[in-house]
Amino acid sequence: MEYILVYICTIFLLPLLSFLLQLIAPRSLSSAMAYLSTALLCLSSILSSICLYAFYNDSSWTFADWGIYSALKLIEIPWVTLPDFHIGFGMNFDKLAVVMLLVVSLISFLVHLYSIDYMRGDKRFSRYFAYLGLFTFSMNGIVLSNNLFFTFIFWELVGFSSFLLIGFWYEKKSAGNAANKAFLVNRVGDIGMFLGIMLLFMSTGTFSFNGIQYADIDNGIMTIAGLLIFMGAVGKSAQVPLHIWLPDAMEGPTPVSALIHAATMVAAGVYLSLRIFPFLTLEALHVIALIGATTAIVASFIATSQYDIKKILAYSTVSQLGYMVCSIGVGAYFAAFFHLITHAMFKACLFLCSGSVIQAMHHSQEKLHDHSKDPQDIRNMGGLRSKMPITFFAMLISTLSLCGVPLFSGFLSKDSIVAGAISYYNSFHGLTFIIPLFIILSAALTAFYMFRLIFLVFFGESREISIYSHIKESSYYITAPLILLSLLSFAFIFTFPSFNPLDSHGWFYSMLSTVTPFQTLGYDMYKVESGIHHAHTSAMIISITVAFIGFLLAYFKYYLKRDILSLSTNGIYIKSKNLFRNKFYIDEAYEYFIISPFLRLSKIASIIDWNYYDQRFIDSWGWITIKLSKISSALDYHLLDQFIVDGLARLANRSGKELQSSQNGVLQSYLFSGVLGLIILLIIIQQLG
Amino acid sequence: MIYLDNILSLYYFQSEILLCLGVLLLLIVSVYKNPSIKSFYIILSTLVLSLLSTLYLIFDQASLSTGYKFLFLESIVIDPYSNFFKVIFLLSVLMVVLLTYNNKEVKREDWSEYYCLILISTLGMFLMSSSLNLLMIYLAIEMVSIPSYMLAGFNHNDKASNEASMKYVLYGSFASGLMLFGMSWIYGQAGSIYLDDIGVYMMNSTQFEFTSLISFILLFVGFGYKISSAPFHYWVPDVYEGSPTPITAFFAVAPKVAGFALLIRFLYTAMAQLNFSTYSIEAIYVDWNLILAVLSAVTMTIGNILAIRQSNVKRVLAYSSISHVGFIMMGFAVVSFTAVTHMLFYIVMYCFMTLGAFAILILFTDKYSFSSVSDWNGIGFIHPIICSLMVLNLLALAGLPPSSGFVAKFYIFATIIQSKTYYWLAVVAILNTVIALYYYFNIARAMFLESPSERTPEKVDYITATVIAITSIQGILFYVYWSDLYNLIQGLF
Amino acid sequence: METSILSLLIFLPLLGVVGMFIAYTLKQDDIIFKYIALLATSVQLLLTVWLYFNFDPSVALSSNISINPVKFSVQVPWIESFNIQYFVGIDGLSAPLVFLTSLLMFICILASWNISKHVFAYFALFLLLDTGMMGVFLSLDFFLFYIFWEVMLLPMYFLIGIWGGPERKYAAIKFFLYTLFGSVFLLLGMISLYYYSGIESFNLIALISAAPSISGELWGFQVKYLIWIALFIGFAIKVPIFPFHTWLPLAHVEAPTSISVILAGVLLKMGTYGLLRISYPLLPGEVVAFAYTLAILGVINIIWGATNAIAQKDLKKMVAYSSISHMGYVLLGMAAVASTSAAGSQAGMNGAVMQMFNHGVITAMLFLLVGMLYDRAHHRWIVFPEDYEKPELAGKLGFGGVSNKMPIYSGFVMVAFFAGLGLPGLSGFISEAFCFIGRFSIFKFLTVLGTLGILLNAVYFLRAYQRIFWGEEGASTQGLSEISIREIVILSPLLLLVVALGVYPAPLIDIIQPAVQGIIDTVQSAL
Amino acid sequence: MNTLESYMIVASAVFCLGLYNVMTRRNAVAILMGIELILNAANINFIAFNRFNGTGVLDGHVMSVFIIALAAAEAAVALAIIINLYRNIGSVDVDEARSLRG
Repeated sequence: MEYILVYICTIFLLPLLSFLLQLIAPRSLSSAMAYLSTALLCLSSILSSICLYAFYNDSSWTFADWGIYSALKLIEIPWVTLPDFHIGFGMNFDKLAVVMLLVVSLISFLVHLYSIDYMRGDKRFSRYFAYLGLFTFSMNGIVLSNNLFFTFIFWELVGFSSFLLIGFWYEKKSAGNAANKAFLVNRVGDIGMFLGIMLLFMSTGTFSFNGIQYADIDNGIMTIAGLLIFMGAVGKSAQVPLHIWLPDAMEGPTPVSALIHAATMVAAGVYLSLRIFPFLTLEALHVIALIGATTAIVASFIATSQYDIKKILAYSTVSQLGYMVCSIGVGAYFAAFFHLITHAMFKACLFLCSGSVIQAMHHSQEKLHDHSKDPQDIRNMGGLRSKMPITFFAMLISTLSLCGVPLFSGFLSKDSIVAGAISYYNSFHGLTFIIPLFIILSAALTAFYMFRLIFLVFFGESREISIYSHIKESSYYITAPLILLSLLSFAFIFTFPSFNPLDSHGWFYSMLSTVTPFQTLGYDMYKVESGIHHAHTSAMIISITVAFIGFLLAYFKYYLKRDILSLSTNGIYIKSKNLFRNKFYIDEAYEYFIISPFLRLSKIASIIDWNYYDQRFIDSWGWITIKLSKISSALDYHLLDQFIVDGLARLANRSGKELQSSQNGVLQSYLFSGVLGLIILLIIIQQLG
Repeated sequence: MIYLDNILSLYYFQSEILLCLGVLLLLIVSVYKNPSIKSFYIILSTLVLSLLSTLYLIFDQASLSTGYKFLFLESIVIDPYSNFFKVIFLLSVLMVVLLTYNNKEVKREDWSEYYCLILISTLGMFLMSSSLNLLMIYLAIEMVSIPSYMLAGFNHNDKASNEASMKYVLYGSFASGLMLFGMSWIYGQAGSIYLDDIGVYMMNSTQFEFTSLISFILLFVGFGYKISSAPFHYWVPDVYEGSPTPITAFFAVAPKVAGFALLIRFLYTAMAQLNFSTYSIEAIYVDWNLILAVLSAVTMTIGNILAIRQSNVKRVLAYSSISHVGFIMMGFAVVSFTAVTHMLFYIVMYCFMTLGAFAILILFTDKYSFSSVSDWNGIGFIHPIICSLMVLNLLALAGLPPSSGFVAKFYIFATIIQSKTYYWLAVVAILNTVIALYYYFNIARAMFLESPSERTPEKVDYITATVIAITSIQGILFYVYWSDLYNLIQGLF
Repeated sequence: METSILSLLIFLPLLGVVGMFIAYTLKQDDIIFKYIALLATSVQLLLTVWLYFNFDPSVALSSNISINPVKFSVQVPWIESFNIQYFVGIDGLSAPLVFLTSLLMFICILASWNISKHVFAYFALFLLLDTGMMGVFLSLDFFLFYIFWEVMLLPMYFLIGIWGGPERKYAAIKFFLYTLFGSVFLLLGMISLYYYSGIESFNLIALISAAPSISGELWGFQVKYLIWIALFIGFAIKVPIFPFHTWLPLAHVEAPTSISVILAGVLLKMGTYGLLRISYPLLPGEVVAFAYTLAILGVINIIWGATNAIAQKDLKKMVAYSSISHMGYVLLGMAAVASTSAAGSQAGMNGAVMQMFNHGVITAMLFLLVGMLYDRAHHRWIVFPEDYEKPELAGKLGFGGVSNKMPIYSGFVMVAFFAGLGLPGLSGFISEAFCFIGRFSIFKFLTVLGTLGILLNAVYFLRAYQRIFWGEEGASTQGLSEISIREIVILSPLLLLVVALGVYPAPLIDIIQPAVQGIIDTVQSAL
Repeated sequence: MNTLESYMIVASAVFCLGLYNVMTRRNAVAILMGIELILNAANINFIAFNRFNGTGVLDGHVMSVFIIALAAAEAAVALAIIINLYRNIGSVDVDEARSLRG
């Protein structure tokens, strides 16, 4: 099986290759280069599926007896070597990694394909593909790296490439702002992550996951370190309170949003949490669960009142990420990972669909030469079902899957998360009921806002007839990925050969479970697992019903246009709607409490530093010393050594003036001061001698 | 120790005698019709001859067993120390004389008397460096002073020059009066005018006597006025500004050095008890090292601080010379042979760099009639080489590498720190170094940084150029290698 | 070659000056001076490259070894009467900086190719500066070190003062006085070491063993401690460490481009180099006692520098403050020497030395880039102020959308900026990370504060980048033209270094590691 | 009555007079006279000391003789300069001569 090794390295390096090629390629070849890098990504996704297949076929669910696995573990390129301090880049090639690898390269490939048409004619066409390559490369890096240090490195690189892609259309000021915001907010998380890494290193002496996992560390330190590293995840996966960057990140091209801000990069946070899961403590897990649940509910509330199609999807992404994080928190490890994968598929599909819709709108506006209408605003759409059927069906399927309707992939993962939440409540009771509550509530909301989207965009009659008339289905470059991804949102893809993937015989679960130590610091995984088993049926029922309720609400409100219980006139309803539309005023709060005060501070600081510290402070000292020097002219020179050069100069200058008056040209005064000096001298000596 | 009677003394007195002959010749020549060139050659040859004879004596002594000759009934000593100073005097006077050759400030027809006066005061300096009793000291000081008064007022019709000489003469004679009064008291206590007898008396005087303190202070007035240490420095700036520039250069170097020669000898023979076998100091009387430490701090600080505000370059150099005196006096704070060595080293460097700076100042004052710093604007790119040499001299005066001035300052600091006392003096001194840099580089700034004012570049004559070269190049020379000079000075006692 | 190469490195520029002088006396055309300077520096660069390949890093000068320790070192008595030697040598600590110096000199000569005012003086002074810097990095005799240290002041004064910006005279004299103020304290410390150590020698290697035995009190302090303070003031002003930093923004802003490059790229490093080469091995006890203060100062440098940088409207001033902030990282790393965990101290110290080199490269790149922008637009405002001294520009808008006009240039800038804010894969990150890791092992809380710097650095770099290179085209952007081949040639070696060392820092670390280890051992013997 | 103290008192008195004179008078010639007084005070001291606690050697006398001679020389030079001053600024008041200052 040695070929696996070669494959992995190939998968890892192919995107880098495409990045470099795109950089050096001349502008004339750009379209050809685009095809080339798409081909490269295609190759890498094929290879990774082969790897996955190899794992899948592996009868003994572990590679312990499989030489190649340990061999792979052993590969470590020494990077920095000091006597007692060593960092190397090693590959952590286990099942978690291989599945993730497949997801990343597959979606990246599809997005490449999609972008060929979507980005055609852009003046930085090849630069765009270069960035995509860079991103995919660093994402693979995160997936494969076996130590925290390199995870951090690729972590930052992912952030960098996302920065580049968000700011891709930098002529728009908003794009630039969004890019900076994304980078800086991520930095906040990364600082925490870096501190956590350092803390772990100081207490275990290693960066590698295995090393840390098997080191025995004090529980308190472990909690702090775990939470600090999780801060990184909060940043990347846009959890409350650092979720603010993700909606703005939609300024980037839509395929980018699909790849980075829906499927892979934002999931990196979850992936990291999965990696560090074995050494997360119970306390840490509680916090994580709470943050996840809060994110899920907050984001879905906001999503219900947005009109920008991409913003809606963005917030739904945030809430789904909240799901995953929460399910890690509650200990439903595999459920989280499973949801990561299913979500990657259908959310990518949703974004690509929205992209196709937006492009259609845009093109028709191009034809009309009128750009007054925002092509992303769902209020300008409607009735597109007949115009672009493929897009419609793809979107419908992935929506159903997102809402967790049976027979769709979302159903499996989501309801296992709900089950996990419930079992979590069963095992801890007390206040923890809010976790399942939030989860379930946001499940209902999810169904509501997604169908709101569907109804407003595809059903009813269009509100902009002129634009509507020129709409037509997108090309195959765009629809092909849609079809493929919507296929991947069906449940049966994940469920053969044995029905429920999540019971202990399901392939997915067993596949992952082999790499998870069941006895973590905090959790007894057996307990969680059995809890999930018991909670399973109830979870299924609950999630289906709430989803259905959400659907019904949307149906009445946006399809039948019925004003249920005359809500629209209800004051509380209006208020809350405003609150949601303004995203709970979180951005404003940051602006008001942190950013502008700090900028003011920095201005003040610079004024202090130059106008006061350098110019005034010294003056004042000079002035004081003149006074002193008048008191005693001979003995206060010690004070000088506290002074800064300017002070010295000014002081000297001033006291020069003082002394100058003694040099007044009158001989008498010379003689007199000579004698006076004599007497002073005598006195001094009397004192000293 | 060899004691010689008057006749035998004459042999060792030859360099002084040569100077006297020079004076006589000049007087004779002055009655001729136009004596200028003749007198120039006369003084040149006189100086050279007496330099040769001094060198001859030095090597002659080296061949003899001991370097000490006591002439004229122990009133004068010929020893390596005095010979060393004589060489310095002769060299610096030679430089000054050469500088006046193309200078218009001193009229050619007055040359004979001008050179005459310079020679007389040179003779006085010789005596200052070698006199052993109070009488001789007084005579020597007066012999230097009286011609200096006349030199200061050499341009009879120039008001400034005249005022300068008036101040100089009154201040000088007043100071020497006080000194004499002090001398009389010392004589009264010690019962002798010979320095070593005074030393013996001081050793035996058991308790701290206020009278001896007073008399020392009064005596110091005389010396202090010669070396222009505070608080007796007031005459310096006015006199320097008033007198013709070459004479200022002369004042700035030779009499000061002579004063130091005298002061060091006086303090180390009369006011301290040495042990030449172990090269150590047995005792110090009336804590003069403390007094002088305080004075040096005051002197250097006053000199620097006042120099900052000057616009006239001559005055700047005057004040800078005061502050340099302060730096040299730091050496008195520590009473040891190393201290003396380092002071002498500093003095030599001081002579060279001051002469260098003055040479260039004289040149420009002569060619472009510079007075204030702003006149120097942009001259740097008209005379690049000379101005770079000026920068070198300024560096030396400020005591920064790459220049000999740094080495000198380094040694003075080393003296203080080696003594492991008087750190406060070191701190004051380094702060003064920083201040000093400021006003020295005002000149550098004017030369290179300011926008050039349009001037027609004048030709630089060869004699002046040579002098400038000789005096400035040593700035680098002794910076790159000074070991031998140091050893030479160390070998003086 | 073996014995003469170091002296050659030091005095080659002087030879260049002599050659120029001859050419000057022969009334040659200006261009000849440029070529002579270029020749001298390029030969020097070649020599350093040769040195890199024949250089044996395994010996650490700092560790307590025989007086004539390593390959290439030369030791001849200079002033016997005062036991001053001409003693030069190279080890892993100085080697990277020597390489950096010669590289930057070469680049700066190229960068200042279009100097037209007093060409001879400019290049002569530049080469003199080169001699000074080389001497500082190579000399192992404290006296020699001090002399070269001071020699640099003079050329710097004139280079800033004659070829600088509007405020140049003030900047020049301020720089001069500030640094002199520091170096006189250095002088006191040096002489005190000479006498108190009891061996009456300036030989740094010999002093390593002698200096720790210094005893005695002065004004109620340990003399050793006072010496440390004196040396520290001397070096701190060069670094510059917080209370002594105000000369830097002024000097950097007023100086012509290549001078700022040298200032920020090499001169700042001499402060930290001096601390590592002299204060650390000679006064280990004081270093340990002082480590906490050093750490605090480092944090202040980082935060204060970054906070000020954020507020700057002038791009060059922003870069200047950023280098204050970046030197703070070096201090962090150096503070880690007192750490009890071996890994921590090694990471910190190596990180510090790496940071010295990397920051040299990065900041040089930044200043070059700023200079190029300035050459084209004749101003470098990030946000264009209304009260701009040039009336013809008043009211005009600033930059914006430059990356459309100058894609290659903006690519370079992006790399430089992101290297500055410590993006992994570029050289800045690894050294900063190491400094943090090292410091974290001993001062947890301070490190947490310091990590704020990571964020703040990102803030000002990104803001500046967005305002200048993104958005719609501003009025000042109109006239801009893409950078020339010469400029690309100037920049690309630096870019190469930044990327290469970011991806694989081992070549650098393998050189510095043994020397640093020597220092660590010496210092930790006092723990 | 013929004791050292009495002579010393006289000398000190003369010295103080001279000092006072120098300090107060504006006339250059008068200042010169004050200086002469100081010198003479020194002379008195020398003679007195030589007479009372001197050894047989006549150092003091010699000293005073020289002082007298030199005082004369100095006075000559000083007077010449003062006359020249009078010719230049038309006055011998030292306060008039204050063009050099600062």
